[in-house]
Amino acid sequence: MSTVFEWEKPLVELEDKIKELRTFITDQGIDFSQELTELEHKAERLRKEIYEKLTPWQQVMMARHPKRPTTDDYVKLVFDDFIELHGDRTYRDDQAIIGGIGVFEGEPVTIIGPQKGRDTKENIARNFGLPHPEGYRKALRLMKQAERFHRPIIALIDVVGAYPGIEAEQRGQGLVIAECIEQMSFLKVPIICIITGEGGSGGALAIGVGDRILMFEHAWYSVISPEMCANILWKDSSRASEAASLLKLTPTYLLQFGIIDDVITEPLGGAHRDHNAMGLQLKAFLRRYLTEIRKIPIDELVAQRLNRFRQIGQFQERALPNLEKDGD
Amino acid sequence: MSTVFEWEKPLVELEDKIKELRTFITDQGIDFSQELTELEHKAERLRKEIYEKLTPWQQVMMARHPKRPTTDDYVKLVFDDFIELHGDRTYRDDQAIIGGIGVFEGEPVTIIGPQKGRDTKENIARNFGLPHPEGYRKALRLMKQAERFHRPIIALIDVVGAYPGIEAEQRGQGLVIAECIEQMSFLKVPIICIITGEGGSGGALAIGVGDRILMFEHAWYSVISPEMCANILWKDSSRASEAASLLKLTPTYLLQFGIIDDVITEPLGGAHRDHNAMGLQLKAFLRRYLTEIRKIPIDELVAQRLNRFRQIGQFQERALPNLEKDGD
Amino acid sequence: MLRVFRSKPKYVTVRSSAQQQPSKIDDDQPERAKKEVPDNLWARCEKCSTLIYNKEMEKTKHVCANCGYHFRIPALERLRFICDEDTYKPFTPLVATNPLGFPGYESKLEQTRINTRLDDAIVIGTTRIHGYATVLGIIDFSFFGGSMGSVVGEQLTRGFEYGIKHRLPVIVFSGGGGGARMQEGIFSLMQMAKTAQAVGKFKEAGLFYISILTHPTMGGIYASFSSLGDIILAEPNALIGFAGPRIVEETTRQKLPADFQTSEYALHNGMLDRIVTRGDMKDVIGKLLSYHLR
Amino acid sequence: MLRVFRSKPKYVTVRSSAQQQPSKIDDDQPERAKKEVPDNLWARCEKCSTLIYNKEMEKTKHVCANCGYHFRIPALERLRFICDEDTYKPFTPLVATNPLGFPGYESKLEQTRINTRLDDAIVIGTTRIHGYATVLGIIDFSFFGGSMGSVVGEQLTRGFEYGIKHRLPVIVFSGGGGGARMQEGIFSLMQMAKTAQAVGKFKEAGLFYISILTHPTMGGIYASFSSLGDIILAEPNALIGFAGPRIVEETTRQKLPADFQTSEYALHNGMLDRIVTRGDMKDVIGKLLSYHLR
Ligand SMILES: [Zn+2]
Ligand SMILES: [Zn+2]
Repeated sequence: MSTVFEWEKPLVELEDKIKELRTFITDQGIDFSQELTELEHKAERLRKEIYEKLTPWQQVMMARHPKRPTTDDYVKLVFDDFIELHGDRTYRDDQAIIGGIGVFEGEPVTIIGPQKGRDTKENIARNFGLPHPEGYRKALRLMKQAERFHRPIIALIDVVGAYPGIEAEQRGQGLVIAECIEQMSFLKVPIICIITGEGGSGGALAIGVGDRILMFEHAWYSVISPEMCANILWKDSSRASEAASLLKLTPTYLLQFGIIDDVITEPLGGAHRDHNAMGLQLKAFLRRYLTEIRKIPIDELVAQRLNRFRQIGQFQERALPNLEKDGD
Repeated sequence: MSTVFEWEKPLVELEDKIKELRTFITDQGIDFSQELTELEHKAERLRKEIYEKLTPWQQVMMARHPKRPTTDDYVKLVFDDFIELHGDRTYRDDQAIIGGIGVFEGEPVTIIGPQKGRDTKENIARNFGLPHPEGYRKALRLMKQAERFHRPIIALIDVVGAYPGIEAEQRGQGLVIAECIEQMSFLKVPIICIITGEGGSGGALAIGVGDRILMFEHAWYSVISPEMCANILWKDSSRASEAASLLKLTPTYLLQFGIIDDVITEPLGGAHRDHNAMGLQLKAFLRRYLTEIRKIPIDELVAQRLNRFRQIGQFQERALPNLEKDGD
Repeated sequence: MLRVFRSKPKYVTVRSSAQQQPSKIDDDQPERAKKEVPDNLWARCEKCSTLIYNKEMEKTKHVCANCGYHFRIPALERLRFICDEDTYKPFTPLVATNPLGFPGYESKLEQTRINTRLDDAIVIGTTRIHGYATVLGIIDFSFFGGSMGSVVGEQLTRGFEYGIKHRLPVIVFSGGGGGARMQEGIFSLMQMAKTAQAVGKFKEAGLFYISILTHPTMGGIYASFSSLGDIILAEPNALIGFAGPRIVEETTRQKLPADFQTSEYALHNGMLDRIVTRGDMKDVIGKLLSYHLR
Repeated sequence: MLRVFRSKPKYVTVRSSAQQQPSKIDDDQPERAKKEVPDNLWARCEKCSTLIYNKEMEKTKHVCANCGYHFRIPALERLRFICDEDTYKPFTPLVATNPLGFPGYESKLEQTRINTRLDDAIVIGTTRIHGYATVLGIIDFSFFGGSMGSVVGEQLTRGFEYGIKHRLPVIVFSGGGGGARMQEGIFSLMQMAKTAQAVGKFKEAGLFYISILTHPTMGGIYASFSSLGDIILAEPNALIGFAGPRIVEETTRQKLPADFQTSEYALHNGMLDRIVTRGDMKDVIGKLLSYHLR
């Protein structure tokens, strides 16, 4: 996978030109500062043009950028200290989900999140960030531990979906997702869920029930991946781009629908362009929302959490019962 | 394995002779009633002589008698209705432990217990009654279900031990036994544990924490099987008989030690000689103790349960601290 | 008596395949329902290929007398098998909207409502079973593959809430192919949380929930309310799982086990309490209710 | 300062085996302790066979500098590595009786007490670790293989009760070969329940328990208190399991995996939170205490 997307190419070319020009200026000592300023303005305009008008499919691509920070990058960038804890105490330590205790601005929190690899070797160890049931069981175990010790939970979500494998099915992928969703809903600690990249289906929702649900600017969250949606609609995964549009999976829509609470803006051009800046941004949002929900008495917070999901859904009452009307 | 033990042979021969004589009387119409009465008296005396003075090792053999009723026999004999429930909701349905809901004298109860096979085929399916971790997880799941619905729990224990296999170790045999013991201890429902046959080590204790702990007359309960004990002491499993004596694993001793509450007498010659009588006997004991503990408020009952185990142990305070005295 | 009990049974599929496997369900495939052929005189067993006279099927509750294969049946048909006569009262009917503005969804909804004579993929109300009052919900596969959109999520949630309010048990028969109603996008996904939470509150109230999985119970239906029963039963040979078998095969490039994702496989793997035939189902439910409602 | 901190370290085993596996522990084998050779100048690493000068071993906390192999160490030695100086205060010492009248048990106890200068297989008291007050218990393998009889069970129970009373965390280092004290028969078995219940009450009180597994943690020790930590740590390459490897091999007639029942195996199988080297142990404990004691 190339790290430069097709639609970024004009910009990247321009940026390369600017770089060249700078080198030229330094090497030759000739004054091209006016030309440089002009080019830089042009690049600035282009950047806004490109990144502020991404199509839903481009959003999905951005969320999958190979240089995009992964969960453990955010752990390093945002928390002062972190001790990873392993295992579901039942079957396996699933490296596709990491979890542990970190310190956020002086206070311990429990952090969980799917973890993609940065290279092939790590990707194999981490199953490309696709969790098995034991990954969710680990997450649930650590979340219950957090509850026992009154620690807030931060769920960093970046997952295409739960792994669709034979063993995963055998060991109850569906059942464990259901258990995660149910039990997370009632935990008596503040929970912040942040979709940092991909938010795919039940595999994301399994660790996505919280008091505040935030989403990165270039993240997506959907009931089904665009590829699979296209496959079902048109038997053609390559039409994922169209499906992405239909699914309304971008933060703008999801904010509008009331599914998420806020959008965490990224450095222009995406989180991968500046990990540190992204970390600072995430930290600021975490600080704000954690402070906010810590003030709410815990029983009220849980009631609000449940009420939030209770309200989601659009339907109408039908005037006349079909059965009486249509029976033969 | 023969169904007649060595020490029973004189009795069995006598019983055979009586049977023959009866046939002879019926066939020939000759009056041998006096001889018959005499022989029957002799058999009666012999029976008492043999079965009331069993050595600890003979006790172990009785508990392992191939015709001895198994858990599902008792389920049929004692309960009016039973629906078996399966699975640990995590990994497997372990057929070495059965569990479900039964009706005892009109009231629903949860029943769990290891299940031996009656023939080779069934023994293979049931792993000779040696549970894997998932068997204990199933038992725990059903016990927690019982708690949720305020049903008493009846644990029928007949198990040489938890299965010492590679996969069992892999999937946390030790950890799951610990979890069973801990969680069973705090269940807010009345629990009666009955060692019906073998009570081997942690594999038995895992489902052996209750408010009343009863034991069949020819059952054994020990920290280690006599064979393994002999193996450790003398590197010779064939000296199990000696080890059985050392371990004091019979109900008489265990009653004396305060480990069990009562001994359920068996038909003379063992439970296998009369399944129905054994069932009635078990039913009577269950009725008595269930009535007794149902009357105790549940919080008090749990407190008593914990206190019971808290008190077990024999030790002395040492007068002078070693460290100060002996340090160099 | 409600008219539903007099409506003719509709046979779900008539196929000539003799495969030993339950029919493969496409993920999130709502098209399947179209294949129903309501007025055939004969049905062919999907498992053993026996031809069965439709009149006979009514007697056997749509189970092949030869091999025990359980045909998929409409929710309204199942009501007849489960409810005590004249006791079923439906909840206020709800119909779906089109929250994403998904192209063609409204017209397809309209058409499906006409074809199936259902409001959405769930039939739900109160009833009595062997005399025990209960909430009963049944997912119908013929409506968008039995997928859970806002209506199914809301109706189930109302079911559990009704149970809490009136101290009634809840029984739900699941049978949804892909689980999610793709056309409702994120709203569909959120119904998983909503229903799971409804179950959670119901359990907190100390009440009893039986979940019964019928062919097929997949995806978001399996990964929410239907996995959370105090007791989980299944009909024989139902397809039960999270990811669809085709997806698993494509992802792993492995041959699937012969019994992959069947009820029997789920039972073996510890995920089910029992497999219960359609013929025994009402009595088993009655028994379980009797144990839990004293 | 307690004299224990000045006592000479005793090396546990000096062996020439170069096996990659941790040494196999016989089930319920209390004889192993005899093999200790306290006054050797050199120790040979059990894993890589490197010869290590004993003075060097003190600096490395009895870890092979070449391969990281963790030698078994006496409980009193471990106290020095874990406790803040001058902070350890032992509980009232208890000694075993002979409840079964097991032949030879009393004299063997007497002899072991003399040899090990321990009262029983546990060293337990209160201490501070990086300033945090805590209850600390350490099982010592050299006393009847680190097995749990009435004394170990009672002391641990008192430890958790002390923790409840004074709102202190509890830290226990386990290292028992067979787990059970065979000579105390059923009384030994019941200590599993007693200690597990003590942990349960301690957790109900909302307090924090770290269980640390060292070579070997087997049988009834592993199947009770030591599996019930809020956090479970282990030293590298420790033997951890329920049934002894020899028993498993004899029962199954299968070749055991190379890493069978090692810490690394337990971590992979989801049974451990972390493997922590002896060198890092105190700091990791300090960190965990800091997270849980606010
Ligand atoms: Zn058929
Ligand atoms: Zn070495």
